[in-house]
Amino acid sequence: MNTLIFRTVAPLLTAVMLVFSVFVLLRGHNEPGGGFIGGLIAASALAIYGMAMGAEAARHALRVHPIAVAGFGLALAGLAGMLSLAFDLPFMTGLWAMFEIDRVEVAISTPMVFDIGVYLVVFGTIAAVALALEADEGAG
Amino acid sequence: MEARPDIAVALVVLLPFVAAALFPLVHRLVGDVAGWVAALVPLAGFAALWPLVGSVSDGVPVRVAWPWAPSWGLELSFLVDGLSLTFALTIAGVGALVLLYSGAYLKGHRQGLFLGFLLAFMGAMQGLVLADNLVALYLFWELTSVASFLLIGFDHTRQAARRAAIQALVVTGIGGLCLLAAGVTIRAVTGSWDLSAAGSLAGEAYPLLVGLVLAAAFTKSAQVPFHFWLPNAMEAPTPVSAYLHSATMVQGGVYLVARMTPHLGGEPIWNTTLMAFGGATLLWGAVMALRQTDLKQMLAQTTLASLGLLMLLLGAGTELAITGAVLYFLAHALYKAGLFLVVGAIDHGTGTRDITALGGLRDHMTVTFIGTIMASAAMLGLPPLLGFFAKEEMYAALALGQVQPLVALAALVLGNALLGAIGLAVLIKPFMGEVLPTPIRPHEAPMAMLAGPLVLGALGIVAGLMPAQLGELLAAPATSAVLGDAVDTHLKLGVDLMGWPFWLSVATWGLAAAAYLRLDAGRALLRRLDGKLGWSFDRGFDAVYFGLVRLAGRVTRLLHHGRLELYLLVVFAMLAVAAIGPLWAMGGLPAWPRTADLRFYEWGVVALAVAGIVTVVLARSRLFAILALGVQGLAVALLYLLVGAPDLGFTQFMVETLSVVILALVMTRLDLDAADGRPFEDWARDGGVALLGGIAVTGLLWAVLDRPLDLRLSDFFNAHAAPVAHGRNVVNVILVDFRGLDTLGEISVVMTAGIAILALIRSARRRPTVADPKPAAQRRRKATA
Amino acid sequence: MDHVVAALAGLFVFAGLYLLLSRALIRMLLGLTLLGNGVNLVILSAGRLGRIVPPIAPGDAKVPLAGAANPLPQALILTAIVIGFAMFAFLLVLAYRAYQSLEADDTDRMRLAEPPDRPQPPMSY
Amino acid sequence: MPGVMQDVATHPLDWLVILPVVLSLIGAALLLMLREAREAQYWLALALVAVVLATDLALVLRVSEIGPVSMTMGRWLPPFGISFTADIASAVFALAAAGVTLAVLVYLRHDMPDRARRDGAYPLVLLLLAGVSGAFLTGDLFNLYVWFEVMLISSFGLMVLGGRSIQLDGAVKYGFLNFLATTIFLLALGLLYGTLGTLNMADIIARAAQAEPAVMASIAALLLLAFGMKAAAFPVNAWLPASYHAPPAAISALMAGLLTKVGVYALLRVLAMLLPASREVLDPILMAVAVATLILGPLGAIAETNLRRALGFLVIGGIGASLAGLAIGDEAGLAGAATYVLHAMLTITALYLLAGLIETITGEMDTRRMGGLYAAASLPSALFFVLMLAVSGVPPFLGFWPKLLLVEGGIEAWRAGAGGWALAAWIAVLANALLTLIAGSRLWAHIFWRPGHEDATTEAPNADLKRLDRAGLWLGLGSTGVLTAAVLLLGLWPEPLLGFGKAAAAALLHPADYIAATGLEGAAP
Repeated sequence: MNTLIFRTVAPLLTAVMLVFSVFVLLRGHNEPGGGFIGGLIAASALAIYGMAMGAEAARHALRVHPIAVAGFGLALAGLAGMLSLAFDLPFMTGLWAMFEIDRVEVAISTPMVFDIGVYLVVFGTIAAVALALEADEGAG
Repeated sequence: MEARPDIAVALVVLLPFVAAALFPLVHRLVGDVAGWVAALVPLAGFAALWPLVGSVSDGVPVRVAWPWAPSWGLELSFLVDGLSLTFALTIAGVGALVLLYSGAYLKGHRQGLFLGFLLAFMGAMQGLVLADNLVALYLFWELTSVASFLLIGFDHTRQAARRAAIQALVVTGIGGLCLLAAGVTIRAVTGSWDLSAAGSLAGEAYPLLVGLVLAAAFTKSAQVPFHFWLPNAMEAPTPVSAYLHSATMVQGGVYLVARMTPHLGGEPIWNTTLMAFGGATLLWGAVMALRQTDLKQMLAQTTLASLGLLMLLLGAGTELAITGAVLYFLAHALYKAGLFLVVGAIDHGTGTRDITALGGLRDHMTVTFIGTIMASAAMLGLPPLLGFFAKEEMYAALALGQVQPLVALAALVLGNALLGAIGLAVLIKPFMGEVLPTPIRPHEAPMAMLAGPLVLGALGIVAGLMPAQLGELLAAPATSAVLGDAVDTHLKLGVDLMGWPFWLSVATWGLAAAAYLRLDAGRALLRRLDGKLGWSFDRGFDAVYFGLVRLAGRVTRLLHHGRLELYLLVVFAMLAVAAIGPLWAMGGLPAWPRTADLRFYEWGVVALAVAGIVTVVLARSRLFAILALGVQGLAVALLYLLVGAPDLGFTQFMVETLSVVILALVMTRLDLDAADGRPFEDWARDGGVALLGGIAVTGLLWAVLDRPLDLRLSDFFNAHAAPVAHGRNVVNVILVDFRGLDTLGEISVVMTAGIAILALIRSARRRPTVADPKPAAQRRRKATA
Repeated sequence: MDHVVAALAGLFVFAGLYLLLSRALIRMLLGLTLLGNGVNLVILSAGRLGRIVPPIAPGDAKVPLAGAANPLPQALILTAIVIGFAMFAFLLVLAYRAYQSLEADDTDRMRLAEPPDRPQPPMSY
Repeated sequence: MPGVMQDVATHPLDWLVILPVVLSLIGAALLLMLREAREAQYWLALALVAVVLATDLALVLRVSEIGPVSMTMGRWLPPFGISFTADIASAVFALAAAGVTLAVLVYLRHDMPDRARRDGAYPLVLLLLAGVSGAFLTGDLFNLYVWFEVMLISSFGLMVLGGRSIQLDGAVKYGFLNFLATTIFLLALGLLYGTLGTLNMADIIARAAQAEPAVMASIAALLLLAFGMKAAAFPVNAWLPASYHAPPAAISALMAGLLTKVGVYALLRVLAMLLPASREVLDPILMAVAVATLILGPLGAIAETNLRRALGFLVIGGIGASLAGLAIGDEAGLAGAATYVLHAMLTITALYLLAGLIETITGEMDTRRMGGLYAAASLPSALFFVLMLAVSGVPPFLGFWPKLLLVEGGIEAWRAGAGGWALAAWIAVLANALLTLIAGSRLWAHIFWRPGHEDATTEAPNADLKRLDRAGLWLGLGSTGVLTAAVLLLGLWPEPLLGFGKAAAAALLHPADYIAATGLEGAAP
């Protein structure tokens, strides 16, 4: 797999896929998509990078261990739900803040943060497993 | 001093447990005098109980209760009446002497433990006889069994001791469970946990109750055919035999029968059963005692006989019989405990307990001899000892009657005579005649060990000299408690030489002397018989016990064979039965659906799915199977799109693709057998069960589809997703908002799966170690490289 | 249409169960996937089927179009698919590791935890 | 917004119902982010479980004060949002689960292979606790499925920690059979939704009564199968003895103490409270299953020579007792089942922990090669003796009271004309007690009393015994001792236990408060 072409294209492909994954994540609330699919795409992106450059390089590019990313995602999702404690509301009550930037209405909400958490968990977990399998392949 | 019954009961029941828990520690502090310290505990109990005698003998029982589990109507209640007081005083009194004795009998570091167990047993026994509450009664009943288990197995390095302990635990355990069932039944019938509130139970469930109570009593008091554990229990150190297995614990069954007599007694079934089992045990024990040469075994068998005798008397159920039983209980506790202690002293002083190896000890062990004289005389029932009055009373009770009492009377006389013969043997054989060589040069036991037999013997004499007082203070109140009816004492010092109970006594003595003279011949005869028989209850227990173990092994092997596919087969069969069984049984099977209004492309997708499934199942090569898996996954994804579930379709597509990729990746690393190697009958069986499962699921689903679905939830989601939750994709809004908690759990699953998979992969990387040889797959790959 | 999908679900279940009984770990995993799909289809058709129209409020509308599919089963199935995938991945790697360690993908030969030659219970006290 | 969202402010104490789950989850996430700092991981995990324990305790107090506590997530009206509803049974079970987890964590400190620690033992323990707490506290049936899966996958992870070959074989059986159980649960859920159109437990109570009985009975049978597998009821319990002895002892202890109990809880909740009509239909089957499980469990324990495998069979016997309570179905029976679950959580966990210590001391897993512990290790002996009696239901230990309730329930049901099945139930409970006592006393005689190996011809003491190190003494024996002390104290002073049993049974039989707390009383017919 480690052909020159693949090694050249892979980072580019990874970048495109990562951007696409974020797009899928963000549009999920209104169109098909969402955190899970987005996370899967992002993880695939990292896996492709790992195939091309080696699992070690991919992990290095991420700086932190992917499973820690998953942990962060879960913590984020959980804390997003906890936010409503401050407002005498039940767990996971959606809190919305609307901003207008450049005449485009932008909404920041806890469900969105939650979905980002989903994205991170899926990304982190699948990436961790994929990289570990790739590393195992290399070692075995 | 004002009598405080609550404090007295707490002291009597609770203090021994506290002392037991602390005793290993106390023992370390006080060392050699531990026995003396331990004896203080029952003495305190005795002193605390004594002030209650007055009130109780006046016919006023004392009830003490503490809240225990109020929400379940449960009180920790105790009742001090004539019966329980008689038992409690005996337990405390004999207990003090046995503890004292044990202090000298058992030296070394395990003494603390031993005395602790004895103390705990004493608390349990006191609780048992004092308890009014049925739950408490059961509790203490079981505790005596537990303590007995620990004490019988005290010499735990010997298999015989372990066997005896387990045997006793199992046999008395069965009885205990019967008692529990009886207690709960009584509560169900009367609505109260308290026995004193029960009244007569001769009504609903009476036969059941009699059966349960007698089963409990007969196992505890070692009645034939549950008797075999008691002789084996002699594996325990001698003080245990003296205390638990003659004077107190085994009397628990007798106590229970006496306690239940007001509630269950009076019916023929009760009386006849008791007299039959009691009589059988009396004769069995008396005869078997003749067979023994080990002094302890002889005494154990006579204990069986005495227990049978007590059951028989309780079965007779008249006032005289019960007074006789009370007196006999007291006399027996005094002389039998004394005899066991004497035997312990002989064992201690000579190193043997074999009656044929002992002789002429009277000069070397004079004090022991005196103790033996007193105990044996009581066993023979010589006047003016307590044993005599007990015997007179029981003969008088059965003298005038019909056939049944006459048979019982004959059994009594014969039994008493044989017991008397043993009494003579224990007295004469070791102490008279030639001095025989023994493993240890005969010497007298220390004072602490002699105090027991002497005091107990003296008490027997004193009690015999004051029968009127004894009758007034204990015997009559106890009899009243058993009869549920006040009675007065009629006991007085004196021998009615003209009364024919006396002449029956004379006959008993004569028979005893005759039996003693023919002892050796009788023993030889019995042994020959036994050799011919080749079977015994004891061996029967082994057969049942190991039969159970063997059965357990066979059943467990059968059910837990370790073959996953058979485990799965059972599950799938259950699945099929569960899905369709109730539906079918209750007549809810669905009608055959009439129309299938599918469009052609929908049919196409269905066909694709079917094709994928069939290929997966039939594929001869794994790779082909995995590709087919992808096909069916794709078909399902398409189906999702067709029914308006794009999110599902996309996700399904992604997941199936990933699955196929990973499967293919793993496949390349393994070389596996391609074909499904099931033989035809397995193939047919598996296929049949799977087919049933599929049909059952479809059938149940069709039945569900026959009725309209309430779409309230989805209507709500559709209506409020965009306006309230600010999302137009209702499915996504459900996932992150309406049912976000599901998703939180779901991502936890994903993350956890990641951790678990990483752990698996890492553990693979750590290999190969010395313990785990290199896997074949890797070896092969290396070879080809 | 519900009934046809229900029958298809039954077929999935049948094939899944059959493969799960095959003793070969890889085949069992295939069976698990099929069974999972079958169960998902059961949920889908139990929630009654719609056609093509997804439960998404179009552009400016407040609610999905009339006749849109039932969204709740979809959400449930999504959760189930993800969970099922996580389980599948774990069991796959487990099977792989088991093959490596035990040199067997046949469950009949994997008898370490319950070895076939288990000792008889001792006949002693 | 009326008709859509709740208008009243949420009481801060209502958060108690969700916090045990959320705290455990977030805690696990934090531990994962701290993955390199293993020492800090341990202490943080310990602190988190302690906090969860405190939360559960507060929840128990709150529930006993005001009745069931409920919170519907996202402020949506029930049954549209997911409700967490805790009645006394949920709250007390959650408390016991946290307590058991804490004890096991303390024990883990001294007895855990280092590589297992590196592989994420602590996050997995927290995730398991989250799953178990979620399963106990949730008021939504699909949500219950999700927590079942959380519990399951974390137990998978724990099961393979360390990765010895025997663990892999055990995990394959455990994994496939348990995942199938949850799949069957999911199947039943789909059908249940298709019939009733709701997933909220309180809502189901009202609607199930009006649904077609035959369909409901079949769905209930599927649920019985799924939960029965989780609970390890005969004949679908093979996974338990196949796997529970494979992982490190502390892990076995945690799983044995928690997992099957969740299955029993689900059975109680679903069959006794949600679908009582279907339970009545299934009663004969339930009773037959209970009797078989009651008898076959201890028989397995008698047959086994692997200590922890034998204990696994004792777990199964206890499950039978709980099922018998459910099958009896009256107040005493259900109270017996509920208290039995509590008893089993404490006693079984302690027994497994002790088994770990015994394995450390003897260096063996096979009872035939143990021996001599009575003379060499007096404290473990005392603990084992107490626990053995407790598990056999001998008073005054904790195990006695559930047995008493079960016998009482059985006898009362029998007197009330429930027929031979009720008779079989209480006789089987007593037979189970006897067989368990035999199994226990055999283990006692072989491990403790017998001086040496099975085949040893001398009575010389076992020379192969090792001494516990300081950590083993303090942490290992300490955690086991605390659990055993609870077993003893709750046995001596049973009022809290029996009070709980009565309240739990009443709540299951009369769910009006539960429905009202969820906020659905208007929806009831």
